[in-house]
Amino acid sequence: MRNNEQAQIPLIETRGLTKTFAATPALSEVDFTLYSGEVHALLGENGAGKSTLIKLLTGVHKRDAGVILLEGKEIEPRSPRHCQELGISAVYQEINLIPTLSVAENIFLGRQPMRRGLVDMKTANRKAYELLKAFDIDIDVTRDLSAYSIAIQQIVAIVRGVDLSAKVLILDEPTSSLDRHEVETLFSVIRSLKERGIGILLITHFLDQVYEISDRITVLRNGIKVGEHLTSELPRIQLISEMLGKALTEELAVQKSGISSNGLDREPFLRVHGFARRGMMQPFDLEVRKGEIVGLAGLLGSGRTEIAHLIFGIKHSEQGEAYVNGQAANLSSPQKAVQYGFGLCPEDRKEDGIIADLSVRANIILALQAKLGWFEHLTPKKQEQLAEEMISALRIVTTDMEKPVKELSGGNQQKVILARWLVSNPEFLILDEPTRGIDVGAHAEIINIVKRLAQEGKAMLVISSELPEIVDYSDRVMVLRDKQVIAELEGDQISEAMIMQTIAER
Amino acid sequence: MQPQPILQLKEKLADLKLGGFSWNNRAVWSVAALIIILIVNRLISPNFFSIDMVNGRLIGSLINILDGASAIILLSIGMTLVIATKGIDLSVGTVMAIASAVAVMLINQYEAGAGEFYYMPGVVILIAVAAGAICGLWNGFLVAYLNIQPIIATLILLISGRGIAQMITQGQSPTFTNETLAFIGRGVILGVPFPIYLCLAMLILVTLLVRRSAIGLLIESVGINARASFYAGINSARIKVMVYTLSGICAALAGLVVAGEVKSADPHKAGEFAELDAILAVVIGGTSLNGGRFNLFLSALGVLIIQSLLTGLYVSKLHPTANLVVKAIVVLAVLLLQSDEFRSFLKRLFRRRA
Amino acid sequence: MKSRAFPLLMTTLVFALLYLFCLTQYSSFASMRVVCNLLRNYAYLGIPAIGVTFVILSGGIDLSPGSVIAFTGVFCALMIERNGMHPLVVFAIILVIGTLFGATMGSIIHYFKIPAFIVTLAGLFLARGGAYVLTTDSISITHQFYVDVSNIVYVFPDGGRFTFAAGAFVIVLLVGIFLAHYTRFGRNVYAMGGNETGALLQGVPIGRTTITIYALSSFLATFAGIILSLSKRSGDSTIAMGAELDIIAGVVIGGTLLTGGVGYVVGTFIGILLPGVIHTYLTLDGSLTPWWIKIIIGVLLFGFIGMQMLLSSQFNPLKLIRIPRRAAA
Amino acid sequence: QGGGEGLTIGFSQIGSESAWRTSFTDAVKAEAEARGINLLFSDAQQEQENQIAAINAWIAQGDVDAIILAPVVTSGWDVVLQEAKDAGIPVVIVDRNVDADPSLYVTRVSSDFVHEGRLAAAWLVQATSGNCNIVELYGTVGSAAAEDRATGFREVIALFPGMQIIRSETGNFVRTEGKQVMESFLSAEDPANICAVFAHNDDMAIGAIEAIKEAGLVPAQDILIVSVDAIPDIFDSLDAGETNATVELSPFMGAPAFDAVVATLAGEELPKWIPVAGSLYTSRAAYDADHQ
Ligand SMILES: Nc1ncnc2c1ncn2[C@@H]1O[C@H](COP(=O)(O)OP(=O)(O)OP(=O)(O)O)[C@@H](O)[C@H]1O
Ligand SMILES: Nc1ncnc2c1ncn2[C@@H]1O[C@H](COP(=O)(O)OP(=O)(O)OP(=O)(O)O)[C@@H](O)[C@H]1O
Ligand SMILES: [Mg+2]
Ligand SMILES: [Mg+2]
Repeated sequence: MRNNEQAQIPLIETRGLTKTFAATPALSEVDFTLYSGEVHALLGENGAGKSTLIKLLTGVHKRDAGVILLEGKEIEPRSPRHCQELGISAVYQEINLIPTLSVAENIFLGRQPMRRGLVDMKTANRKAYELLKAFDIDIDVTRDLSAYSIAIQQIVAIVRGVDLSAKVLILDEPTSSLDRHEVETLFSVIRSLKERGIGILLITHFLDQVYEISDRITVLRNGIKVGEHLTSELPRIQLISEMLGKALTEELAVQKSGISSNGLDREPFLRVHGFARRGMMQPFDLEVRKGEIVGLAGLLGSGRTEIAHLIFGIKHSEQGEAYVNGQAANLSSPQKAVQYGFGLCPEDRKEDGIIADLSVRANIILALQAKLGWFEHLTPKKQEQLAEEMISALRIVTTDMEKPVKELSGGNQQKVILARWLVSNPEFLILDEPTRGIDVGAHAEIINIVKRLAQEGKAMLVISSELPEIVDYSDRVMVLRDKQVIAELEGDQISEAMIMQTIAER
Repeated sequence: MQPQPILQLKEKLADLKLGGFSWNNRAVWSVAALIIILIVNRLISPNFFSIDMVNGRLIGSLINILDGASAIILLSIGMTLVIATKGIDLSVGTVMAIASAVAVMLINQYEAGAGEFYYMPGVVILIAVAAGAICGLWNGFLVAYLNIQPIIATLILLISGRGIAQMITQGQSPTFTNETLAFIGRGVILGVPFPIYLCLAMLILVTLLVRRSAIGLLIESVGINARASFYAGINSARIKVMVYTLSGICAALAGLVVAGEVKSADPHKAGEFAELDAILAVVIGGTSLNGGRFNLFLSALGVLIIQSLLTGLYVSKLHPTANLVVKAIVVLAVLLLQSDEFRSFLKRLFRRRA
Repeated sequence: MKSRAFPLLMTTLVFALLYLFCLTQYSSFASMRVVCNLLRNYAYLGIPAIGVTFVILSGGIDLSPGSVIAFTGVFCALMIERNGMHPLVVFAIILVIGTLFGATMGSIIHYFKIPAFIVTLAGLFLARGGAYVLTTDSISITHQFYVDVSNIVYVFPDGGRFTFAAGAFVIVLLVGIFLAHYTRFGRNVYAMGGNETGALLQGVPIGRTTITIYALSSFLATFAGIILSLSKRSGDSTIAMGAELDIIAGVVIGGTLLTGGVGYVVGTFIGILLPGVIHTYLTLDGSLTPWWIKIIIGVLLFGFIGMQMLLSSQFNPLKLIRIPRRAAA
Repeated sequence: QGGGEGLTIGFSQIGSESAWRTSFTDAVKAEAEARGINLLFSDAQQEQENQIAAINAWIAQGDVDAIILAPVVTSGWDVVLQEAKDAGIPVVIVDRNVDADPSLYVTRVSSDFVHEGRLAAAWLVQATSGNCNIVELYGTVGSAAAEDRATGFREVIALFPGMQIIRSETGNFVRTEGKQVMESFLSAEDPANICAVFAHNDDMAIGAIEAIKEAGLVPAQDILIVSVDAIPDIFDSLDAGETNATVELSPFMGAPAFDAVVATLAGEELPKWIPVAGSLYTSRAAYDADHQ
């Protein structure tokens, strides 16, 4: 089969692809090939140029140099639309759908089924429902996309991309918000597309998934292609060192350190009793002690994000009470929560996280400044110092701190938001999918930061779809199902198997 | 057009970093546009740049431009901040009318001999400004707490504010003689009209207020992404109320300038369509109507561009029916000049020709 | 029921309540006379408002319709009365000019990335100024074709006059609804307004759609100018002054969000007629001074929007309650 | 006094764009009250469409006896006047002219903007013996008042080769703009070369006076000033010797309009135009003498 592929004309081939943004070289002289019927993983650190490659391929950005060939013929991608017509469809990293259109309309935007010259929404709705059903998603497709969680939105984007793909399907971090079940569904879909001879270009930071599904791997580093391998021939260790340009050192590797059982006897920093909101979350209790990491586990839509929102005051709880350090607390808005020393890294970084046009520096100091108020102004010098510290502490890849944050790669944007809260020196940090879209190196860094923060005595509430991660750092795990807390696991009870079992129990 | 000197100018200006006031690309092209318009004016009217001293007062077209622009510059200060939060304030013109009506009605009581403290000129000015602040507060309340779209929220005051001003003066256009109040619009210090000082003072004051505090950053943040700002713990409602209130205050000052200029309040026409000029200036100054980064001095530059154009029309012998067409063409030309896309389009066009 | 339509429903409900109130005060509100008057008198605002609805749905804005209406009227009057051309020929010419005018504005907005507000403001100046330059005379049109067309009317038994202008309004409204909801163009407009980058990445032809939207808007404004010129048999450079604000207000009152992506063409219909109902009421009352009329229009507008907010989900009473609490703290 | 008691009359006013118009509205209302007429007042806010809508509403409601219309523009009235006529409601035009078929309305009680322009020009010709460089402060472009005053003024000065308009620019009938335009004229032109200002209304003239004073010149002496409207403020300027003449635009059109309504309802035939006297005044005394 492999020889077969080599003999074929590549589906897509690029030669000397180069792109520079202002002064930032994002991609230089990249030669890349994708054959039909293969899954090709494009890997690299945050900011390596993966998304840029895709945007050049699909005509979102104009390339500075290089040629792009589709089935041996040179093409000039003008716009995503043009590429769709050529048979190339892409699911971009940030969910770039239309929040104000219904789910079905998003799936069929630009290619709505027509009946007697009219857009036929009935058929579109039916088809959309069926397509989603294949992913085990049973939702009202006539509702606005924005009504659904980021995970559902991601699946909608994938469904659209898959349904569109004629020759090439490009997936930029499609699984970052998905739980294991959805990922498996996606992979079975990918396999069937593969059989139909479609070429699939996949970007992901989950190496397990790379080895599970891909046939070949191309590695980028700082915009340069550093390797191309058959997946089966590339050991994981070598892959990582190729991506990072150095071996994954001890310090970077996830420490499998035993969790400090120290927190449990302490006074709870936050105690929530009976918070709930109709149609959103059943009543729940929650305690987080200083120095303790509480994990929230559950399937998509089980209500993890809702808990975070209710505690942080984004949605007002209709009942129950909260105590911070034993004192009754009013958590009716983020402003108040911030004053109590709370911080929240939201799951949707584009809509709820970054202030796109502001600089990296401004984004980093924003929460601290909001906390200090209008007139306790951080001087430019102080701002620069704080930003500097964070950029180096979190290894944020940016040319300088005055760059608008929207020009950073996805993973680095995520780090900026984390930095925003770290700078505000919170006592209690809620992290909703903090490692979403973060590369292997940084992934380990962030987990280490989470642990270090706990050791420094901060209370932590972490939401993640990656069970191993939750199991690794949590002192306690609350398991959710259907907007309800169904169990609380402690100590030895915390294991992937136990969590899965709890969720599955009826 | 000679791009060479402009490009050099651009580099020189880029070196200047005046405390948060960075010259971006746009600023350079705005300055270029202003200079071109002034040069054209000079070609039309040979003594355009001449300035004489008459009775201790500087007289000349350049002074006329600054003096004539002052009311709109004041408006543009508040308008810039409002637009930076992704809002818009259509009511500034009527707030001008309300403030001037309030001031003139009160001051005439004083002139008629009323002794209460609230008829004293200084207090009257404060009351008029407070009236503007209340109007702004109302707008801010509708926008921030009732979630009414800014254009509609301020449209309500645009319509009914005119009525309120007319009600205050009972439909008349009262005149006054008090020199203190008149000073705001026509006073002269060291030969220069007082409104010019007022504008400069407000520009500097407000710039200091927003840049030496966190307000400027928070305004931009709310304007760019209100949701993310909310998540970051910013009280966006309070920011919005503040900018609309400030806009009301600026409008009130503009109203006093206009009233002082001719020693009367015109509740019918004072500030009519002024909101359009203010918005136009803010956009020429580079603040996006989608909110975000702003620069008060560039907005003022935008006003000067519009006012120079108007003064150019005044000194030209063109029949007034052509005014609007000229204005449309010049405004478009200025904006095209500022557009990177347009300039690279021109470049491509020339290259193809060559 | 779709939740998206809820605000529209509430708008309709509040409108109906207001109309009912007027009815209890003045009997004629129950007749087709008032209904037909509303339709024919506000057709000149309603027709371009349908076009502006598309513009606003796409996230843009168009300030030029009022001026385009005036220019059209003056152009028709001049060509027909002074140059002796046949009205139909003139209509064809001006519709092409108008559409090109809009397409040009759309192109400038799209290709040179200049904000729509400013481009169309320049359009406003240009069209109005163009009308002045053509002539500042107020010209009556006496061509027989005009007389014939302005006599096209269906008279209801109670005397209500459903004129061709009312008919044109209703037809444009129906076509607008059809375009918005049953064509790819319409759905692309919604998509652009919802998230322009997203729409681009999903393959919506942004450039073509933008240009079409502004061309459509100016086409409808020109069409409204023709309708107005036919129903008054005249052309004057000062008419429809400030109509842009009435139109935008109508669109927004009808529930379309200025940020784009959300709204209904039918909503615009109600939003345009609402001020008409208020004016009719105030005219029949006739006891107010000019300033009270302005104040009351503002108050009613506020009341209407307030009710709309209160009844639909957009309103968050919690925000209000927080004010006193904060003051106490 | 006057008659018309018990009548219901709709009055469609142009708007409330100036103090002069407010006086006009007040005068009509006061007259209606004095006569016991039930006046329905409608403010069109400068829009002809609003006036048409108001007339249609009155026709639809069907209980007005007559309509008084102050038209915002001259053309475009045939259709709605025909409807009023068909409904049997007489219409009296006030203030401005319409070019509709005269059979569609009872009469028009109006001043004549063109005539006002002519009066101003005639005075200026006399005062300067036909030799004068004039700068003109134009009203709002396109408005009937501005266009007609300009026309009338030009008709007269065209007869005198020594008289010419050297500059003309709009001040939109507003004081501040009148001042700004005049400032520009004074700096663009050698002030000694400007012999007179013709302002389309008194407000702009008052603004121009300010500009002239600021430029160190003496208004009404170095530069002659003539304007239109005869608002109270201009008489203060006349008293102070800062302006030369104003043409009256009488706001008292209510009484003749109501008289016309009463007469036509009584079946009388009326002339199609009842002119309202407008004359030129150079002093308050002369004006007072005319308005006893
Ligand atoms: N629009 C832009 N303007 C300026 N610089 C940009 C822009 N888009 C990307 N860059 C820069 O190009 C580089 C590569 O970015 P890219 O988005 O391709 O990274 P990536 O490999 O997709 O990373 P991640 O895994 O974090 O998504 C980064 O340094 C980024 O800052
Ligand atoms: N599998 C599903 N089928 C139908 N609806 C779902 C499903 N998953 C999520 N939803 C919808 O998405 C909404 C938001 O889910 P939300 O993101 O808040 O949950 P979560 O537990 O935080 O999940 P995650 O963080 O993984 O997205 C839910 O209210 C639900 O209506
Ligand atoms: Mg990326
Ligand atoms: Mg979630």
